[in-house]
Amino acid sequence: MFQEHLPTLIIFAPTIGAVLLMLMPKDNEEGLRYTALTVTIVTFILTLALLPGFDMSEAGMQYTYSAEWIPNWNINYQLGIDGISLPLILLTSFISLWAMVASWSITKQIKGYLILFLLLETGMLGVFMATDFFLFYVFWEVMLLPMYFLIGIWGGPRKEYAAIKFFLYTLFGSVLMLVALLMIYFNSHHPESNEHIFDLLLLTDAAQGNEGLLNPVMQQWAFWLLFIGFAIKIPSVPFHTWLPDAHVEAPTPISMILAGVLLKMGGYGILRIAFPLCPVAVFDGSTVLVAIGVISIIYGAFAAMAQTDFKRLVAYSSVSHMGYVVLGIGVVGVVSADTASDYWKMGINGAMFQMLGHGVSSAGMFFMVGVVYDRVHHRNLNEFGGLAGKMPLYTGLSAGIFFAGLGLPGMCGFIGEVFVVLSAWQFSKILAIVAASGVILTAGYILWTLQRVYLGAEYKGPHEEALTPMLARERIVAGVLLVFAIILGVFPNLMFQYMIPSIQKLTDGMAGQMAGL
Amino acid sequence: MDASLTNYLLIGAVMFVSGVVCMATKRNGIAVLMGVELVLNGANVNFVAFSRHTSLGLDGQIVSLFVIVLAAAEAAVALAIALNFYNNYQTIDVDRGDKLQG
Amino acid sequence: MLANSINQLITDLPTQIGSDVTAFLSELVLCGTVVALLLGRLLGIDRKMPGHWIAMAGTLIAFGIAFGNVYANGPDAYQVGEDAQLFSGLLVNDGLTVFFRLFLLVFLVLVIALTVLSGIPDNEDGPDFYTLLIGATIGMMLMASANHLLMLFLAVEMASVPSYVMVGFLKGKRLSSEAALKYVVYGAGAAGVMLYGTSLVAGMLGTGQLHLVAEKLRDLLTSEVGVGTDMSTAAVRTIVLGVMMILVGLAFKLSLVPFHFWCPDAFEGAPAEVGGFLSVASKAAAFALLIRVVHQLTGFGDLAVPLAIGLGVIAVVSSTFGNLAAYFQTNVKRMLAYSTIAHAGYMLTGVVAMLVALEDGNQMLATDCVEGVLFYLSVYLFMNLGAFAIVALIRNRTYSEEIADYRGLKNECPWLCVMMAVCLFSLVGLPPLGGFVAKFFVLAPVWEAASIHWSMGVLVGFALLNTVFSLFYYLKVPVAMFIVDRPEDARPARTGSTEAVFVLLLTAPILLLGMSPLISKLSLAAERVAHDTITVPDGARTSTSPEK
Amino acid sequence: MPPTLADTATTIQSILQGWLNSESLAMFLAAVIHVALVAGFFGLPAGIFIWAERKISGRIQDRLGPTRVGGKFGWLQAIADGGKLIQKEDLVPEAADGPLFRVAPYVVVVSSLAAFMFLPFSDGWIAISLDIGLYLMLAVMSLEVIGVILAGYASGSKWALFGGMREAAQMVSYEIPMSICVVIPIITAGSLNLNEIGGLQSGHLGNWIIFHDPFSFLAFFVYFVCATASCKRAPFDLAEAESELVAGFLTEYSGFRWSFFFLAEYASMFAVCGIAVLLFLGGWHTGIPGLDGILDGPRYGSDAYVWTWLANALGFGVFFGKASLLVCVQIWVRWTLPRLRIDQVMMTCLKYLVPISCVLFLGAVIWPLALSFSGKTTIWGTPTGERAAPTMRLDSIPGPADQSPTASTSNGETGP
Amino acid sequence: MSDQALFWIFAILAGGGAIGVVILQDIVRMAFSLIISLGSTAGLFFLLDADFVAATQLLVYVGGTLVLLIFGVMLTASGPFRRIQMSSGETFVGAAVGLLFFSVIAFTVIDVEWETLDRSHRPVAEATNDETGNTSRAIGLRLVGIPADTEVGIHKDRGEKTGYLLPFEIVSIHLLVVLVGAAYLARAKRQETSEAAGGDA
Repeated sequence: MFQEHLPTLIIFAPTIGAVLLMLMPKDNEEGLRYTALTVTIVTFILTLALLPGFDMSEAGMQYTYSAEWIPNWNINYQLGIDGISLPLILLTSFISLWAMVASWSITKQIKGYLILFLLLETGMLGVFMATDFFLFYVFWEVMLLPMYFLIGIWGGPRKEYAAIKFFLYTLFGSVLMLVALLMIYFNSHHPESNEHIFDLLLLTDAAQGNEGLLNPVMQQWAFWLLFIGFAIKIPSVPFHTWLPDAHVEAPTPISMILAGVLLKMGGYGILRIAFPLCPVAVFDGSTVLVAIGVISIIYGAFAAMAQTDFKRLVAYSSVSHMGYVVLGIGVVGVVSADTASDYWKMGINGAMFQMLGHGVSSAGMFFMVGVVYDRVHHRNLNEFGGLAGKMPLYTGLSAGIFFAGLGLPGMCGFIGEVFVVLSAWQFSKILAIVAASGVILTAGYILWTLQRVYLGAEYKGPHEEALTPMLARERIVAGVLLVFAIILGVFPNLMFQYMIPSIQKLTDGMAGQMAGL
Repeated sequence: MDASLTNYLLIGAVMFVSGVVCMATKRNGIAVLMGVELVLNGANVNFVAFSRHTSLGLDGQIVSLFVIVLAAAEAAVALAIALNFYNNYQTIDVDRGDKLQG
Repeated sequence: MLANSINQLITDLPTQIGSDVTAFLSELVLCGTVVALLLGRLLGIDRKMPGHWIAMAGTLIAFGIAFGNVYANGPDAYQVGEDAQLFSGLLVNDGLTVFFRLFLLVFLVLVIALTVLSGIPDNEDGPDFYTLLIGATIGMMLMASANHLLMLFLAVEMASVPSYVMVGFLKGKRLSSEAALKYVVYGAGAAGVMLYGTSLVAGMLGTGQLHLVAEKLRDLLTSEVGVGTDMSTAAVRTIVLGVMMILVGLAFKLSLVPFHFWCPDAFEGAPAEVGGFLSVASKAAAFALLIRVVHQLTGFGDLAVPLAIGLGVIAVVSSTFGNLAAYFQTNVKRMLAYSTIAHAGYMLTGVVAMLVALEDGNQMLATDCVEGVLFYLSVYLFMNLGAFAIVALIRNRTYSEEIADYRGLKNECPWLCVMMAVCLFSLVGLPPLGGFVAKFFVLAPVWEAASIHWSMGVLVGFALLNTVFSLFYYLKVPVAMFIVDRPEDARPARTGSTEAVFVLLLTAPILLLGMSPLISKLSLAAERVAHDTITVPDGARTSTSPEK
Repeated sequence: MPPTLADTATTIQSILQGWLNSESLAMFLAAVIHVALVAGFFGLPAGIFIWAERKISGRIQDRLGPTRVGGKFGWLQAIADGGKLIQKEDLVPEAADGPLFRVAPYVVVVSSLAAFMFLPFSDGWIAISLDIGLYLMLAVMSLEVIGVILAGYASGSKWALFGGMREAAQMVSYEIPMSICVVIPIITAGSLNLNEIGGLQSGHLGNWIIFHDPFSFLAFFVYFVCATASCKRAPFDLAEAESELVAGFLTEYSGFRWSFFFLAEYASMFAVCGIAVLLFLGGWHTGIPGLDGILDGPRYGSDAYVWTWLANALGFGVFFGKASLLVCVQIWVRWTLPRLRIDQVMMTCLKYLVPISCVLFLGAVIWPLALSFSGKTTIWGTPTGERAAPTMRLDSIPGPADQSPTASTSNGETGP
Repeated sequence: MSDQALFWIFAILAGGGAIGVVILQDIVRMAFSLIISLGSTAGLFFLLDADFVAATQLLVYVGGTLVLLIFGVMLTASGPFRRIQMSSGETFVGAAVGLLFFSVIAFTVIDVEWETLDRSHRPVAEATNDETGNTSRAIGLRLVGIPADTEVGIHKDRGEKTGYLLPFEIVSIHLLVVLVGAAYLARAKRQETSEAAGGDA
């Protein structure tokens, strides 16, 4: 019973918290904060509770739950967790928890903020658990509104512009996804009743069966519509322009969520929907995917290098890092009718791990930027310098997290990048070299940044006097993130053990269709 | 007989078209209402002519009766509104009402 | 001999009329309410018992009867085909009628409640206002049940003429009187054109009854006279002309481009309460009528598809134009007016797809289309009325309906602002709000119809693009409310808790229809209705339970 | 079947046709003769009543009235006045809207004249006997107001404009109670055909509709008030209102156009009184059982025409007498009552006459029901309406074969 | 034949009046032209054996509605707006559009072969066949819900002939509502127009 309803409980625990907050008086700020924090902690604990019951050897969906929602359209409230989604669920509740801790820096209209925050968490968790396409779509959009308001109300000076840009990009992507959704729905058939379905599991089966779900032409359309929708979220060049603005304007905790979780939904969507349903199109388009990935890596890195705004730099680094994800999943290789090539599996594994690693490290990087911004109220790299002298602990933690982002061996960023580049080597050597050079570029701009911000002469910029040591709260957040960045880097199998069977199932299933070409 | 029906329909058409043109070109609110009356009357001519010449039968006459009554009701309200407008603007020129634009 | 048979008829009449009257009881109760309102004033009761109580009581009784009818007799309360005809074929009492009767009565209750809260008709004008309101509603209910070309015109007039007055209800205000004048001028013209079209159709086919129209049309086009479905044939041309004129009248009621001029002006000048009423009720009734009329045109054969494409173009242009124009508005009511134009366009796509599907013989798809439109209207009721209600309530505090004056309201009346955001985002069509599900239900069948005719896919494309675009202007209000700070010199706008509760009541269904199992309840009901509506002409009711 | 005027017309036409060998010409001539007849009936009362008003007003004001111009009691006065007015120059003020100014009197005269087409002067002496005769008559008479309004507007004078507007308001308002009152006898009679309604009221006095029930009794007086008002007669002559508006819509008129208005006024006075007589006062019946028996008596045999003509002539006399009496009452009222203010006029109508007439109407509808409880159909014993119940008429509808659908308004036929 | 002559007289008056409404510039002359047009329409109705409709047309339309309209004209026809000049461009466009529109209707209507369309039905004059044009009784019966104009037995076939009891009754409610509305607008009491009290709502 508990097992069966656990996913539902996880999704709606934050919602319940939000309703609770709604009923609380808005003057009691501390009470509100602690309630919200409790809710995120509970959610995190609930997600951890998934682990004991999770069968690592099982590739398919676990914790499945299905209830009729709109029966005459065959829309179900259908949840499930497999190896691909489980790590991301954990990441979500984890990052949300620490983002909530980081939210102590928010002072304006705290009640609304916390409510929206919790609603956002519901949406994110829902996306990772939904196994009904319609439900997936609904959850996908659910985070849109809270995010919009979180950026729009609590953001920086250009918050309005950034928020609407984020909103429009995402909505545009959603609309494309909706078209694909309709295409898929009207070409689907329930194996027994022959009615149209939204059930992703059945759709996947159909797509990988003999008949295929869509004909190749339709697959091309559906895939690219879906891909654009998801690529906007990832974000891949050329759909990335919303990201720097959104990040720069968003408050620190929201940046953490944005970078740590939201971007991953794009990659997850590709793996969960676009790939299994349109294998033929994936096969045809793999080169383009890889190219997009590589371009994102390089472009993001160069763009990051050119920034003078600290946060913007981190944002572009996200573009660059998420490029590895696209690259990793795009290195399609097929051995035989039911086996995908090892390098493809490795690529996807790498991409998944990159998502996790980046989730932790980028959240940490944004948090670190936030810490200093809270003190000096600017992010101009050219005015920084010499923070190390004033805030040694902060400098240390920052350096650790930035190294994790850089991909230093032994830290989380390394595993994903290496896996992806290695698999890309099998796919195309030139691209692999280019992608690998991205690593160097990354190292370049991150080290340069570290030098500009932390080293050098003592800080003489604005608000010099405000540079107080880190608070305990900040220390905990930074410390925990750093620790996890290291743990992931040292014990990657902690996550791989969950992912590998599911990814194998995914790729092998797709291989069947591709091999027929 | 058919020629005759056509004749009536043509008269109806003349009235209808006159009414439409009147509605479209006149700026005076009441003149526009006159156009409306013409349009309704054109339709009425059609109905009565059809009533005489086709299987529509008496239905046509009854419809035209209702139309006459409804036109009266509509005219009453329209005039009340037009007078109200006049009270507020001291003119009945529809284009003078330019507070609402777009 | 003849006299005897007439006597016979006279004695038969009561029994026959009796059953008709039972089915018509809700409308009659509303008529009685109108009389009661006037008597109340005459006898001076309105001092002790304000008009809105009488109106509310009457509406609730009417709703009780309508609902009880459905509830007591189960889902088969209404009949289908010939049996459903009332008053010797002037009206039909089928599922569509029942649906819209309940729809309009619920809506009327909400509107009356809103007017009580916002106090736009003061006690003195109350009876007048509610008389007009109920009178217009009766007309709209007749529109939904009209089965005769005369009733079509009569119902449209009954719905329109009181609306003209309601738009000009603030008679001392220049804007209001101007709005009323523009509305009446355009409205009367459109009604006239529609009547002329009616006369051509009725005359050509020799009948006024809608189901006979369809029958005779089919006879005519397939008859040995050799009329065919060729536009070169005069008879066909005449009918097409007539049908187009009828559609012009309906398009006017639906404020579709290019017959939309009145809409922004009327809505801006009218009190927000009236705007809310007109934007939902008259649109719903017009859609009911449109579905009926279009449904009769399936005999058109080859002409149906061009007609559908024509309507489709109108739908696209309406939604695009509405959204574009709305962007430039500074007045909330005016913006919402343009938004109603756009939404009419969205819903019209459903009707267009229905026509295409019917022409293809795919009744199941046509059912889905109608279902989508019905569902959309149901959600639209709450989201649009909610938006207008909030505009009205805020106007009562700030005396302004400019978006600029909504700046920073979130601190003053957080509930209203949140609910306004819910309504507006639902209008955009964002999950998990009802607007999304509604849009999905309309657009999904249209998309499926693309396999019949490619143009339907274009319709969906435009609708989706418009959805993205509509975000720009809908967002202006939440942006003003939440993101911008309140100017120093702004009026205080604190609202009471009654208002908040009422607004909550209005917006709760939007949320429920977006994510609760209620969706399935409503969509099943809508599907039933749609199923019966669509399959009627084939005679017998195929099955009592909808199959899918 | 009594020969109607229309029957005669057919005869005239057929006679002419025999002479002329030309259908259209014969028809045209027949129409001319008809018009002449009707115009005669139109002009005659007007002339008489103009003279009568002068005499009566004179007596009321304790003077003699016209005595000098010709004949006994100055009976040539009206003709002399007419001659004078026709000779006068036809003036159109500069500010006036010429064409409308000129056309207005014709509208008034034509509508007033047209009303006489539907008025039966005796059983069957009617130009056009229609099932909707009364309705049409009221319709035609209601057009008179348009002429007045046009005259008021086209004169280009504010007095005239005010007069015209007052007339419009007054006419439109008073039409309502008047129509409702007219409906009451219609309910009793079950017909809109004036000839039929008149014919129903034969027999004793109790058969007159005015005595049919208390509601129709009251309705007569309400009707008469409204009818007086609709003729713009004092005390409702606000459209002219000499003391306030100079002469209202007549201010700018002179000469024969001016006289047209008066001709029309007196003619319509007679017309509305004629309606009153037909609807309430027994039409051409005397109310004396024996005499009415002769009037309605059997008309068969070789000399039926002669008897019919004689009876009709007698009926005509009775009818004319009754109507004249009512006109005299109007004249009497005019010279004894002061003029009302315009707001009083409107209030009288909207606040009193309309509710009263509505109550009367309701009462008249309920009356037969109430009576049926007592087991009777009328209070007087002889049921009114026996002669031509609607069902009987429907019974008399012939089969589809025996009538050709050629009929026109100019020589509309009565029932077969 | 005489019908023909009368027809042409009325037709020319009706059509001419209608065109006059469009062409004339003076609002009162337009009104008069409208009266001529509608009055002649009544004449046409007589020719079409629709006496009752014709009388109603005269009584309600010409005698009531138009008087009301003229009343409105007089109340508002003041000063410079009485005459409404149209620019020649407008006139031209109006005329062109009107002609175009008319020709569309005319060409659709003229070509229709009514006989073939209506093969199974007799014209109403033959069908009713009591006194031609005396349709008031049949109309009356229809209005109380008894379709008795052709033959009474047709009532069994509900679809073919319609009784009009419902609209007859329901239109009374409509008229009542409209009356209330018009009276409300015309009522003397006016709401305060003070900007402070009401804003520009």
